[in-house]
Amino acid sequence: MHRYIPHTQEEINEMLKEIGVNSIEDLYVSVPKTIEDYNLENGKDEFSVKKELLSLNKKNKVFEPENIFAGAGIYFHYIPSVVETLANNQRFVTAYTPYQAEVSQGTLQALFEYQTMMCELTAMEVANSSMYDGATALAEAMLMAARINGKSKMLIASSINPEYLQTSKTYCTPQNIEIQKIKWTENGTLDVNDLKNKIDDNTSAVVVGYPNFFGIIEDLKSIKETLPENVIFIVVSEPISLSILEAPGKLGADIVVGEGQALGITPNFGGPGIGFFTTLQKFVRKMPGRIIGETKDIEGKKGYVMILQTREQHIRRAKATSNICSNHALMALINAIYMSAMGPKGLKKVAKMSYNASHYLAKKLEEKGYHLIFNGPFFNEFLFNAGENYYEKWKKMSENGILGPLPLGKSMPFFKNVALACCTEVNTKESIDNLLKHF
Amino acid sequence: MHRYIPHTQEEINEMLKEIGVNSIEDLYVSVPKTIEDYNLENGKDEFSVKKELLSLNKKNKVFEPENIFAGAGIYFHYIPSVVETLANNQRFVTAYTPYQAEVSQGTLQALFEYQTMMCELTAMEVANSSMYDGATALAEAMLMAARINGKSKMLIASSINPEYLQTSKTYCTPQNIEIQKIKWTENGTLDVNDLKNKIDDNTSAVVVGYPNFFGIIEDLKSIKETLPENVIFIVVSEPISLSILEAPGKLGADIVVGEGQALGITPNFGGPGIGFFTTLQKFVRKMPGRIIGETKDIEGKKGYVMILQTREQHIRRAKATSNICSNHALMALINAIYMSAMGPKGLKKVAKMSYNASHYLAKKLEEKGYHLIFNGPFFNEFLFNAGENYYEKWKKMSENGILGPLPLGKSMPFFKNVALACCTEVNTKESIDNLLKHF
Amino acid sequence: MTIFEISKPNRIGFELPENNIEDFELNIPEHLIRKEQPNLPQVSELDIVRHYTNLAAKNYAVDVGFYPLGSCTMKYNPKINEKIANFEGFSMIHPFQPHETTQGALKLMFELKEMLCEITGMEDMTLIPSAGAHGELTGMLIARAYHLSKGDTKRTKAIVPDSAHGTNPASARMAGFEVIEIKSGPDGRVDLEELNKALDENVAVLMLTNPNTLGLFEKDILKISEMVHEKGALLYYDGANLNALLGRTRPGDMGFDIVHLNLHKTFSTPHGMGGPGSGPVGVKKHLAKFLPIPEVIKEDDKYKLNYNKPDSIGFIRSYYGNFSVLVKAYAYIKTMGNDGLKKVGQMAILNANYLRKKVEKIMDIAYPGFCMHEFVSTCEKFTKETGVKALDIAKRLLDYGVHAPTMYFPLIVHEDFMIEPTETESKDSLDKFAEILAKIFDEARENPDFVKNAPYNTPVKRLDDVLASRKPVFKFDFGK
Amino acid sequence: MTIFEISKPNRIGFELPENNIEDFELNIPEHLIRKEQPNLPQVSELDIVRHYTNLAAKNYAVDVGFYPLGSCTMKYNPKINEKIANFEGFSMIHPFQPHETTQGALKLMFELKEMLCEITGMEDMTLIPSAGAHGELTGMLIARAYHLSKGDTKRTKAIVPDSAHGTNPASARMAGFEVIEIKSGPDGRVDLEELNKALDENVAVLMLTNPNTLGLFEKDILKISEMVHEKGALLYYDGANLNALLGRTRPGDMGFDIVHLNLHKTFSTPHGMGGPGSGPVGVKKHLAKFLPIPEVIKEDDKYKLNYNKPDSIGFIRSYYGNFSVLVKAYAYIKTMGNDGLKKVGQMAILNANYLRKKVEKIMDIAYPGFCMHEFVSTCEKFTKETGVKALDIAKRLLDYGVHAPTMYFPLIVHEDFMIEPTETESKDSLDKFAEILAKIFDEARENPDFVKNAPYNTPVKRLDDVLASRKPVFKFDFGK
Ligand SMILES: Cc1ncc(COP(=O)(O)O)c(C=O)c1O
Ligand SMILES: Cc1ncc(COP(=O)(O)O)c(C=O)c1O
Repeated sequence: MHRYIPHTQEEINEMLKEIGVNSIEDLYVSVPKTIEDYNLENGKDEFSVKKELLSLNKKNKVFEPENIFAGAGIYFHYIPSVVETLANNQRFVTAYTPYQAEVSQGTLQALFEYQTMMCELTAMEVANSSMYDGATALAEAMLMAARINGKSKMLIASSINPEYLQTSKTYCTPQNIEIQKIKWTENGTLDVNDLKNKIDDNTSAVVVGYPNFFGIIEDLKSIKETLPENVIFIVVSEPISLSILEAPGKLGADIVVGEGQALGITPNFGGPGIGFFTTLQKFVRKMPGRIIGETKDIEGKKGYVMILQTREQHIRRAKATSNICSNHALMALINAIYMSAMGPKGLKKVAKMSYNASHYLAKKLEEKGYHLIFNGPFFNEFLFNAGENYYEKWKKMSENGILGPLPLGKSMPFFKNVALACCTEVNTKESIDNLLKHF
Repeated sequence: MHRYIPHTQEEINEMLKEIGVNSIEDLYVSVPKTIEDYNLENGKDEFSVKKELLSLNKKNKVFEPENIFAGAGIYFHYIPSVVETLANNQRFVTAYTPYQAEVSQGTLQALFEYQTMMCELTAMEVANSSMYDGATALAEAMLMAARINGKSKMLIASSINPEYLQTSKTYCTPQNIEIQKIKWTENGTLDVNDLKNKIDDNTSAVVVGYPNFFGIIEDLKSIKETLPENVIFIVVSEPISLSILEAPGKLGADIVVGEGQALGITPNFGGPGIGFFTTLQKFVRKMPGRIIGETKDIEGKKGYVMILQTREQHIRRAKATSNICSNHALMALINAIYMSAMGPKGLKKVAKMSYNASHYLAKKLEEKGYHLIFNGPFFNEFLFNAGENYYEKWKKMSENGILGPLPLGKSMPFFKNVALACCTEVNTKESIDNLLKHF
Repeated sequence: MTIFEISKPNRIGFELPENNIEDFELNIPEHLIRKEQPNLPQVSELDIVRHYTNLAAKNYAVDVGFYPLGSCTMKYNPKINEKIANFEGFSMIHPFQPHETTQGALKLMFELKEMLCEITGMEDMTLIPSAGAHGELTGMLIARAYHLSKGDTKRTKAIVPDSAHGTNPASARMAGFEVIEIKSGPDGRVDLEELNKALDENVAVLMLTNPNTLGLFEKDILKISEMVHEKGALLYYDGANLNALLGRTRPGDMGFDIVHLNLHKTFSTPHGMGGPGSGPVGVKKHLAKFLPIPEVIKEDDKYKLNYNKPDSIGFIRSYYGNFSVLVKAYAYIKTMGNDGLKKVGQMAILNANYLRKKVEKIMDIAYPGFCMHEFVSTCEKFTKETGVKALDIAKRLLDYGVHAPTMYFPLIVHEDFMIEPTETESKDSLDKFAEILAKIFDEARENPDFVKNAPYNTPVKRLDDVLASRKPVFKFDFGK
Repeated sequence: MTIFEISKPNRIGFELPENNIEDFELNIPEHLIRKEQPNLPQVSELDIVRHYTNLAAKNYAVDVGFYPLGSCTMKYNPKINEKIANFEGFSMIHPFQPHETTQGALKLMFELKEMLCEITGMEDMTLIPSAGAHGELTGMLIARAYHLSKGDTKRTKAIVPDSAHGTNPASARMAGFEVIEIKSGPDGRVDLEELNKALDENVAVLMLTNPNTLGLFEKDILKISEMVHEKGALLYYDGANLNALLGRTRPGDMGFDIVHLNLHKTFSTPHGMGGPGSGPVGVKKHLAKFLPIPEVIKEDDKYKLNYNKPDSIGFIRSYYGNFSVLVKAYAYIKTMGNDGLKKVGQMAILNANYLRKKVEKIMDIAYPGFCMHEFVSTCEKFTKETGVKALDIAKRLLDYGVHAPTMYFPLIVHEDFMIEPTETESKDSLDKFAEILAKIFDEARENPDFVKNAPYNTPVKRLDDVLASRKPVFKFDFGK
């Protein structure tokens, strides 16, 4: 029949006989036949398919990581080879959601450990076992805030990743939740005065990036100080930066979300990455997503299961905290393996090398007369004025094997000729010096 | 310390304390210190090592398989992707020899099944679980023949793979076993008259290739008919061909050996491949190599163990049937997975497509006025007169992305300007037509 | 043992190349500099390898055995597709590279969109949603946008049958609708009268899956479509059960306006312990302008992303979706092709009906008649007699090396198993399952307590779910 | 279940692209055409995937846990090296491609040869042998050729200590030598008097490993070397135990003339259930011309293969050795480097001595004093008292998820365990092993029969080796 379909003609005959019909056609009771054939080619052997996809693959340009200076939410980092080897284990990849906990302890323990690591990184009390990405994690965080305090106004830093902002709008609008943007200062940080002006009784949550989309490190402490008691403080963070930056949990965050791609996941043209989602224990029943907890078996042995499922759609249906069902569990595993490999020291080294590289680039650009847009402290990304026709220049660079700092003008017209530069530990001094030749 | 060496300084201290010494130096009792440092670079991170090896890797030219017309014992075939995925399982790759059978049933069953498949393919009664390669398998087969009948003259077809012949000489000489070559006829088959002339009372075995090194299919039946009762008939075979050719076991072979690389193993610049080794049950105690057998556990459940170990070096020491210890078990697994995927039909199709492709090439070459050296029946390789300066032409072709038929003149001066052409199912009509443009 | 217990201070599992760049002092306000390092594992590479290899060994998976999970379509996940998705030209590209450098990726998405339109009978498609539920939300937001675009603000309700998957009502609500649940008829299908009662001019959309979660084909689908459209509402198709329709009919042909697919079901991408999946949404032409941003377009043989869609529901996540998953689905469709997909549908239905026939001898089948890709059986009577619940039977199945079917869903059947064999299981596999199931019922009859305490041969014995949620432990306790 | 029992006629697991070539009728004598197809499996791709995935699950492996296998150096096999060996430029090249197209591969071999010379203190090296035993044969053939080249035909004997690995005498004999076994001294080392007695002008070579298989350093090695060379014989080094010497001393410095290495031990290439390995052979200058054919050479920055070696022992196999294994070893040496290799030696010895100290509390240590990379312990007394043998203890270890040590080897100790922890095991891993071992001895004291029937938690219970060899079943019986 087919290598993916085991039936032999004899078996088909036996099965039909057992069912008591003459043909498969007989089983399609009242299912109209509306097609004879799809307008598709017939199937192919795997070698031909592989060849076809290899040729598509070759139509994409793979830059040497050291020559990549693009970030904006997706980062190139060194990924230890054990990550791929271990996460590719068929018993992880082809396993289903751990509904049968007794035969899913691998999944469950790995996710429990992932949750622990995310709590450690953010200094929060609870993490779920994944969301789709950073943007939906933020959107769901806002919905959660509204559930917690019943208010419907979200104040969000304009310096947040624009796709996150847009996604949040999409999610909030049908719930009649209003989103107001807060300005940035010339430092690139949140304008606390603007925030103060806009906070009112109906304010549910305040959202800032840490670092924000411009790479600037927001002063969470002073923002927190301006917030009334029951306003939820949502921080969108970048996990690598958190081994250098004080943990949001220590600075008053109520919910910390973000994109976890940087933790060992290949860029994948933007997906799948993973949304991480952490909060405080007191809010856990309002939290979206799957949570793994520790328990015991009937002999007292430690084990892991999905917990607090009454929040979820398969039990609570329309009243669930979210509709999320399939999540990004495999990516959570990758995150966990990556963090296990790097440990606190490795992660800190990655962060510090990224910091150094981006500051080196910034310094050199300034020496060449380019101006940084903001003078606030930044982690590994920064905005600078890249000069006339930067977009064309950027495309030229790409022909020379460099994925240069991203031009923002196309999507953010007020940032015409402004570029968002990013460095990580994969960029070398040579590669940066080489980039600088194009400026 | 190092990512491959887990010790922390604290642990080292505790361990030294437990041992009761002050330093590691103290443990080197009377081991002279003859080096301070190796004249080697210091160690490197994995990304740098990978980069270095990627660049070495790039210095090797990978031809498109369809443009490869070289065989001579190593063949390019389609390898289903499941082969790589499954054989790369860490529980196969990093397992040791199955000395502890109870925790090695995966290995043992897979090898038992491999043995079964090799017996099926050759129509022999026993297979061992692997030798290093085809050449050593043949050499050991000769030693085995001598053990069986106590005679010391081997008659070997001159048309055998020359490296196999040379290896056999290396193995036989110290045992005072003499090797005499038998001529080929103008068909490229064994000269049975020459054989008859050379057979004498001291003849231990007769060795022929099936197909032989020139791709010619020897008539095993008529050779067998000329052999006195107790002369061992050793056949060196190519496993893919055996789904078209009558099994040597049905034509009187006593020992069938060969190279199993064609069964799903990548060419690997010649190694590792695998030597397969099959014989008749009556000879099994003279056989070299590890054999897996079926047995039962104490509850009567079926299981597998290494059997007849008293033949082997770890028990029999100087009197063992061979010195082989580590073998090519992982390659046997790959063979087994490949044969499972292809099945009898797939294997036959591979063989037939190879047959067709090589006969198409031969036909076209003849149409162009090139002469085949032999007119005997061939499987998927043949010799032809490739014309003046073929060696230079061959190198030119390689610059054009074609690995053309192998020029034999360099290693076999009497075959000046003769080339050994090979086709398999990976060669397409287009690629053959394209090759022909160079002739 | 957790990885945290294996950890030893100063043990390392990483290394990084030096980049020769000078060390910059942190130019960050002191209070924003991290003081205490996170308690992440400090382990050697071998520690990591063993930890995760041993964890994997505790997992059941498609590559290990049969997963008769109804509504989940746990078919074989081809290995070649995994390899292809890992090609560097797919995995190592940045979403914001110049389009000129990602033509292969964009082409793949464009063609996948077209192929999925062909298979569903829809006219446009977005590949962005990350999972089925995300697709549902997207689809329902499109429904919302559609009515609002016509100035129709009173359509606040979404109708969902009581047999629907939990994500349906949850997604409808997230899209801002009030959810109206309608009872299924005695034949397990939509009760037209109930539907008629619920359908008014405040209804925006009816969400259905067809075949429904009971594995039954809604044979009145054309009538339903008519009723829904007559009232100005839209018809939404939950594509989780598309496998059954392959090669026979298409949601678009049945009158559906919006369809979401689960590439991680019908199109064989692996589940990865729960994700990532992908939930493309297809629509009929009149809804195309509402599809989310960005859209992959083709202009003069060049592929581009269009962000300029003024009527769109907007962004529903970052970037373009779960691209690696799309690659696998694309490879799958190319592999199966027209002829292969037809076989898939047929064999899926054959398998389900055959297994149904076998299970019928052991359990009650919830609804009569041939099923499509799955069926629901119940042991409600047996439970009453013996005290042995579907859950117990399920746990005992684990002992025999089979995964348990979906249980206690759909909610309208009790003590039930929802069983979907998929086309990739062999007759032997189904026979073995039926044999084991019969054996367990025998065991349960003879010794109910034995089955109630199952499983026995699993890495842990039966786990205490109640304790786990009553005194939740969310993370490893480093205090220990 | 075997794959043959899963098989169904006409089920398929393969597919091949068509090559558009006309079909040629078989132009082969009828009696040479196969009539009956071999009974190979006929299975679907999923059948194959499950079969081999489930088989793998029944295996212990380095990636699963500790392998205290003396004489085997079961260290961590780095994952990166596997990936590197699979680069197409290494795996998809034909041995007979023009040299111009394989400069990377040849360079790698040339450099590996040089690095291994540096590490062993030898002056030339061949990478061709496929395993340790193959290297031994090669080395012994070189010894043979050396003496014959001097016209010395009477050197027909090879001396091997009774503690030697079985391959040593077997290889010596395959190289045509008569094997003279000499008894070890009471301290487990070569007895100089015994050696002296055996050493005459008919001796071609003395085979040693140092440290020897008891983990003891032959402290008189310089003296031994002198004695051997004085008699005109050669000194052969079995490199299986090189791990202990790394960073400290080199066989070449100790007077050895010929050395074989096991890349699958010291240099971390995986064992693959028993192979493939690689057994390079290094020699001092005066023996270089005897090395096997071909040899990798460098001429004006080009790498070539030299087949023109008139004094060579000849070919010992086809092509150039197990190239993929060489790639892994090369990557390993690059990774560890000078500093890393030094640590390897030190930590290997530290681990062995630490574990020795721990085991000492449970079993008798066969020989006093510090050990090198391994040590031998024995429970001979305990066996006499309780009837519980080393084998039983070993089987019980399996129940606790640890592999058993090497047993009943070397032959001069009885009821023994030869334990080699390697440098990649952590202190925790060793502590845990000692703890389990102690526990098993307690169990054995309390309930000898319990331990004698171990294992209990393994995929099968204790297997009947005797039956297996008495009534051997060599292959699956299709008659069933
Ligand atoms: C009928 C049905 N609808 C929707 C979903 C939700 O899909 P996902 O888990 O991808 O969000 C599922 C998956 O379980 C399903 O079975
Ligand atoms: C001391 C010693 N010598 C030689 C060998 C033989 O090596 P191989 O198995 O690679 O042939 C071994 C391997 O077990 C060994 O331990």
